[in-house]
Amino acid sequence: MSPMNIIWMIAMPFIGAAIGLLYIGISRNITARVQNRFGPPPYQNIIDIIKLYSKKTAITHGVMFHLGPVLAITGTISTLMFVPILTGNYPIYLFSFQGDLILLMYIMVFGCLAMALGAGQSGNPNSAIGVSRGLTQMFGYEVPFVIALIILMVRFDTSSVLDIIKAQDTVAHWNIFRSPFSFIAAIAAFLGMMGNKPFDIVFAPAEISSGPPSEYGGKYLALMQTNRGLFAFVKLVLYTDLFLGGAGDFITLILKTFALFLIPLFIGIVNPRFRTEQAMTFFWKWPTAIGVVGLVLVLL
Amino acid sequence: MAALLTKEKETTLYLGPQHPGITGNMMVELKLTGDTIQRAKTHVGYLHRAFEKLMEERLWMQCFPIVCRICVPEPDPNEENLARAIEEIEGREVPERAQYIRVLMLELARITAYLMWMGGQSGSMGLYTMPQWSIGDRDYILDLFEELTGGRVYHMYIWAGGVRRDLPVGFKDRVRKVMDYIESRLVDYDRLLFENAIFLKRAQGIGIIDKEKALEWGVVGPPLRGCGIAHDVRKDEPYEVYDQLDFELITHEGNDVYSRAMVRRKEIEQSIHIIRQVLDKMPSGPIHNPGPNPLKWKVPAGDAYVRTESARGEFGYYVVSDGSLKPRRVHVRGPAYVHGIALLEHLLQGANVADVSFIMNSLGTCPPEIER
Amino acid sequence: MDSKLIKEQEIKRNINNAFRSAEVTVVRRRRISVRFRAGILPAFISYLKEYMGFVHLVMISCVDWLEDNQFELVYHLWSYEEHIHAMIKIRLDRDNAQIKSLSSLWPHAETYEREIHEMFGVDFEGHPGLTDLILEDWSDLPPMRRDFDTRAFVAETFEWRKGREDAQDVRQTISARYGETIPEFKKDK
Amino acid sequence: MNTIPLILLLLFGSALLAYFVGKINFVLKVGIALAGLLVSSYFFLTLYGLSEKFIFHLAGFELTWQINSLSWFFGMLIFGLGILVAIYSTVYMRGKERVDFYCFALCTTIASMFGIVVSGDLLSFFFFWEIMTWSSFLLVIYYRYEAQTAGIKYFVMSAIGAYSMLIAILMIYARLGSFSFQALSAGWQGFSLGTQIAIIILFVMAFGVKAAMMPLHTWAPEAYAISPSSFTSLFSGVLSKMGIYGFVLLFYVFSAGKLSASFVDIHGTSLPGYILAWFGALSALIATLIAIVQDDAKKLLAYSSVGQLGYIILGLGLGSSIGVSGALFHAVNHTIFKGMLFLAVGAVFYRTGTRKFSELGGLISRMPYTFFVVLLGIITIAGIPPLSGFGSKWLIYEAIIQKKMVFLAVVTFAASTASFMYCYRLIFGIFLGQRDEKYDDVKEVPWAMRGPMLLLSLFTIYLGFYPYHLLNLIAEVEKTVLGIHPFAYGQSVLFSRFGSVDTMTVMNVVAVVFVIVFVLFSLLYKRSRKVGLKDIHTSGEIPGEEINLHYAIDFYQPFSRGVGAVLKRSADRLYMNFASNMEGLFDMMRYIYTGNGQTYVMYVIVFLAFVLAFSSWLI
Amino acid sequence: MNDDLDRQNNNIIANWARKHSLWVLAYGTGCGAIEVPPTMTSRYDAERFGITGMATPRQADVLLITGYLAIKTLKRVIRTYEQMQAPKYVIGFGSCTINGGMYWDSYNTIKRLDDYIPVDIFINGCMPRPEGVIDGFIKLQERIARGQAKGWQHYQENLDWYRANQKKVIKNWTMPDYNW
Repeated sequence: MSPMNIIWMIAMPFIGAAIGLLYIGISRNITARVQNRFGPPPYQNIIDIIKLYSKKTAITHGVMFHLGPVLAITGTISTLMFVPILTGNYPIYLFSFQGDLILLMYIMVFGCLAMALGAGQSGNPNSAIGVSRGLTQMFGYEVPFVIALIILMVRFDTSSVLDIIKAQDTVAHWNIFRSPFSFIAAIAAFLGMMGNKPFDIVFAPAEISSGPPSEYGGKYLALMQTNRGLFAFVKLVLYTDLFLGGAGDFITLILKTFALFLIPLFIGIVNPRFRTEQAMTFFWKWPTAIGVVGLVLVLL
Repeated sequence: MAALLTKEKETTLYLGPQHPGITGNMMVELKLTGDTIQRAKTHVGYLHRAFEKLMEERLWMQCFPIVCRICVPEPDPNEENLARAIEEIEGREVPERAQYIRVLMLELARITAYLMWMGGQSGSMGLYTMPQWSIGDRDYILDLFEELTGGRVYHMYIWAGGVRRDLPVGFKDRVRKVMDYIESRLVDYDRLLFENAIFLKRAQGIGIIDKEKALEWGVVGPPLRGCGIAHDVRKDEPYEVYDQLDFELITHEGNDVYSRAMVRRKEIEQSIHIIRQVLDKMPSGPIHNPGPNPLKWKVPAGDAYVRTESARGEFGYYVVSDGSLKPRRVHVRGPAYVHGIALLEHLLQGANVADVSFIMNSLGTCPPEIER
Repeated sequence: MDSKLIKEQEIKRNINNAFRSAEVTVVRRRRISVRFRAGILPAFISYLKEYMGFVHLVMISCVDWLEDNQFELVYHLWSYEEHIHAMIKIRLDRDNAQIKSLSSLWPHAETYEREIHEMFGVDFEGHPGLTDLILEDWSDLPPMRRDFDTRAFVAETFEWRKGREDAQDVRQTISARYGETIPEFKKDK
Repeated sequence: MNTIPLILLLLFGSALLAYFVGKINFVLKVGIALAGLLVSSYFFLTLYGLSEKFIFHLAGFELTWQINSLSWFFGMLIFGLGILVAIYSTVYMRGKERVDFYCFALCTTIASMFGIVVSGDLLSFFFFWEIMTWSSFLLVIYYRYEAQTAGIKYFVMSAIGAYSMLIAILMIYARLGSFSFQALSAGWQGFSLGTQIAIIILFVMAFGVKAAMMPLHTWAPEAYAISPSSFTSLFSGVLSKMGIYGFVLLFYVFSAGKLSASFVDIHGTSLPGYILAWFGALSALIATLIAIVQDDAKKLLAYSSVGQLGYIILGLGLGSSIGVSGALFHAVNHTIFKGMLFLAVGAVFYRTGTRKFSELGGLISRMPYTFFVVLLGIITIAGIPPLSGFGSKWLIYEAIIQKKMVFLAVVTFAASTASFMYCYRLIFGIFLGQRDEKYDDVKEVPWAMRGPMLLLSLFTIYLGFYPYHLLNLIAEVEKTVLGIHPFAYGQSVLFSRFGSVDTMTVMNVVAVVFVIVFVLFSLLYKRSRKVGLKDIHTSGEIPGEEINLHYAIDFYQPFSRGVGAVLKRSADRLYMNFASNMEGLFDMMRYIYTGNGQTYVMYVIVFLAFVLAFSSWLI
Repeated sequence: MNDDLDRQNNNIIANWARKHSLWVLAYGTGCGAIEVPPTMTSRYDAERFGITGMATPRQADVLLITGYLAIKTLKRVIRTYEQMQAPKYVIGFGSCTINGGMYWDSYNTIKRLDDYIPVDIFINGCMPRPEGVIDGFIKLQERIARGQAKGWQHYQENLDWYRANQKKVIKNWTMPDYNW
């Protein structure tokens, strides 16, 4: 392992979190413009996090409550380690030389489950309802997501993300064009994963007062917000790798990930929230149907 | 606080008083199994300021600044009611121009209330763009109020015998302009909210009021008209100059949240229509029929019940005077009193947790007028 | 004028035929007022509801006539068919205020009765739960009674900001109530 | 003397001794049982790597008891979990009635299971199979009257399985004149297609009942729920593996991998294997969906067990090396995590006296060790890295995708995602959330109960980052017994044609990141204050003592509503013959299994008549 | 611990971040709540200043007391305030929080908010216009930047005094202890 790689390994979580938070900040700005107003500065989320870290008190309900956010960000950073970030002349692979899709799929859940455990110990019924909703929705969107991944894996006869990136050498070979069905199914799942508006049933402030994190405050919330930014970044990078042919340098990476980021954002601005079972069954209708068409096509 | 008797294992969930989904400051105590509400109980009284007690200690004229604070989103029906009740007991005539101005105020207030409701209704299901738009647009009307009365929210403009100030120069044009603007925005609102597929999916079939029971349950205003029952105080018992104005009574079949939303949506158009007529027909003349010196103002003994159609339904005042300087009793009947307690508890039974705030907004529950 | 009051007069006749003791007055167009005895109120009201079309209970008001030592309960009913508002006025003895509940006729009457019970101390027989509606842990006189002096209560309970003449040291009363020493407020350093 | 009969003798002997001598006092009978187990497992360990045979003649039949790598592999599970369960039982069963009876049945069960894995011929296989069924039946009805229905169901289902097996054995004997496995695998090719199908179906029924394969699983939830928890972990962890062992025998020993010759191949798998894989996958999905809505912790685990066994069956059905390795790996994992979870739930039951989620909650601060065990258990059951569950699931997925069975893959993945839901339910319902006042002074269980659970959780961590030794063992089994060329694997790296995963790296990355984050977070921000259980944000209200804030009833109600709607739609097409929807299907199942003993007897008779009629035609 | 607090009070970065990120608890305690939506929405857009609504007290920084407090609400407000994480700020909104305002003789509303919880900024008016509200927030930001908004510290130091005042009006005291 080269020293460069080790430096990236240490720096990447911070860079990823910063980019993710900046995206969320920009999304707040864009939302504000749609809503006829000015909006906060793009770096507002970073200020929020500094403020949360500098809170003087924080309550804890016990060990799991304390470990929940820590494990969540552990899961996210671990996921980041296995995602190929840049593939150009100066690649950033971290541990992703094996870059296995199934591993990624499962290790992404690690953080979510840890978060749910932490929220569970808070003993707040709102948190429990939120977790119940979140897991239900996860079961919903994982179906189109795995369909999309299986299409890719069968099509390229590999489960390595690196090989999939390599197969998308030109723009015309990007999976968004080569396997559009897979892309549509995956992007539907992406909406659910990002938790933007029609699918923000987990946090639904007007229903269950922000759900699982409702007991979290101060430094714990800061960690969770950092995790949120980083996780958004990880997911965006993964999708870029899978469908947009990866990225050769940081500028391409930022362009591609931001373009992907805009999709759930714009859908979210103008749509209200689903009810839980509606959200779950939504994923099992059109996205799954389209995915199944893709599956049949890939077998032929 | 008299809590519900706890059955052994039902989960208790408190919605409010500190909860983003609650309209104002009240509490709904829910007993859940899963996320289905088995029983619900409304707790009110968090906003009790004892207005009725305070008014017994005030001169008649001093009551006007108090009553408008009873209902915050739409204070004008309160002033209108108190003024008309006093006028009825005294037998005081109101100049016609003042009546037109009152109608103008009431209808503008109705539009502001509906815009506010639109924000609440969509905020309750997470569509935050809608409140940003509609409450922003509401400010144009508040600016008109400010120009006319000096206050954005509380106007203290309608008083016994007429209104306080005449319209400023060019005010009518500005009202017309704002009305044109709001009318043009309605298209956007339709696209964003009323025709949104997810809104339709969530709103239809939720919060159904039994049509047969609606009258008996005391349902009034848009929820009643959302059951397809055409009753409106403006038509049933026309006050001011409503009998000289041409407007439609909106009803919508369906009994659910969606039909209530559609009633309100169409009533905005009707209100704009009324306002335009008022502006056209408004005669010139005095705006106030002055009474005695407020400090020595004694209203003759007697009682009167007056009602006004507010944005949430029938708003009634029962005023009793014993011929002294101060009122004997002013009793306020807010529509939310029935909607927010008995009806809400009934509708929430068997509903989903996700729909509590949704149903509550569709009924237009407004705690300050429940507990006054 | 009289020609406009046909419906009102007819209702007055009908009521008088059924209940002789009811004193019906036609106040104006669309308003009638009925004085009635407390004893058979539920029967009378259900007659109005079932046969006369007064299906809508607008509200129940209570007026405290301290001079007469009486409460006046006013039941406001509205007929959607005839568009007539009826006020049924009942006088109750102030010291022993008791009346039958209407909660079986209208579900929302329950709420009004709870409030009147809380604010005036009127007792409603047959009410499913006369618990607190608005106030919490209220131990004083029912506050809407005329003999409850809100200003005296306020002067005793709350402390005014300096500048008011009637400022009292709240801490004296507190220490008396809880038997504690008076804590000092530490100023900014 | 040969070691195999010695072990059997020891086990059966200690069972009888514990029963008769054990009337004297508690320590003696438990001690005898434990000692017997320990000594026999010592002898068993000496058998590692050997392949011994013990042949003797009884009533004119040649009986073979043999040990090879496959038997050793399953024997390892039996003795490993068996000893831990026995240790756990020393405390768990203390003070309960009829402990001698329990010890007897436990030892007999373990002995008969060992007998099954060492059997080299169908006759002794069937003999031990029956002993196992009976002795486990005795344990299922340990709590006599409550266990009636469960016992009857288990018995009838087992009887159906046993008779199917008997008929199959008789069919084989009629054709080959020998009971031995060798003769069978040699003579399999000579069978007609009809005979092959009949034998496979009959054996699949027999093994499917024990392995709780989906349509034959109905006994499992109730039997698991009602039997003593210490035994349940053995029941689910090992006894159900006997069904898996049977499947391994059927597909890789009896038929000796020659099924493809007689049947068509689908995606490179023989038709029976493919169908078996589908059965496994559907078991996994449907059982998982049912597990999600359970309120009883043990029933939840029972359905989860059915689901996880579905994965194993799926892996076996695929037939490729990676699939079979995955299945065997998962079998070990399943033994470990089901052992852990059932023991942990038993520990909770031991302290609180209930298994219902709606009555438990908030025990984390009272039973931290048990919580830790359950936490590791659910992580590995959900197949989340870095624990061992991920390795085996990864192998199975790779196997499916390599074979391009995409729809199978979708079903399997969906089942796996759904398993997150019941995992969370399990840990939340018992350990998280609000605690009932009556459990305020619950204590952690004694070390004799804690020890086995913690030991098992160490195993799952160990296998999570270093599965090398286990994979060696599996490769050995595949090479010597199953005749499959093992797939490539490194010290901690699993390879498939598709990709690879380095479990060591995953574990290291997660561990290092966690330690760094935890240390940084704790060092930089050390001030946080502990607040009480009820000190939560309740919208400003102050809930009284009597208010229940634990959200436990119908935890996944939105899920039930959503799934109900979807299944109703698809079931109309899929299960038209059964019922209009999935619930209807299970209702109908319930209708068949009425719980009335006579009905069951009638079913058995009808079934036997049916089977006999057709078997005569087949023979 | 107190040294630690002092050190943090003078931390410029922390105060800068606190200043620019004020999360307001969504609690409409009185009629002033009607002017909060206009403040937050498109016309006045308080989000420019980093002012956002928050659903639960654990996450919020600013408790906005929008007007009079009925005694029943006061109990909930105290509970909510105590559940917030320090540093926390209170804004008294409207004349009625200052001296009773219009409800000076009402038996059910408290007259001086700062007797019961520490107030950092008062905004007067009945009701204050959105401009006034934003001005109040900016004044609060200035105080935070100077490290002067220490109401929560006063609350800790004078807990007895505040408790005594609270107990005077809240008859049935069932509040859990404040553990900061």
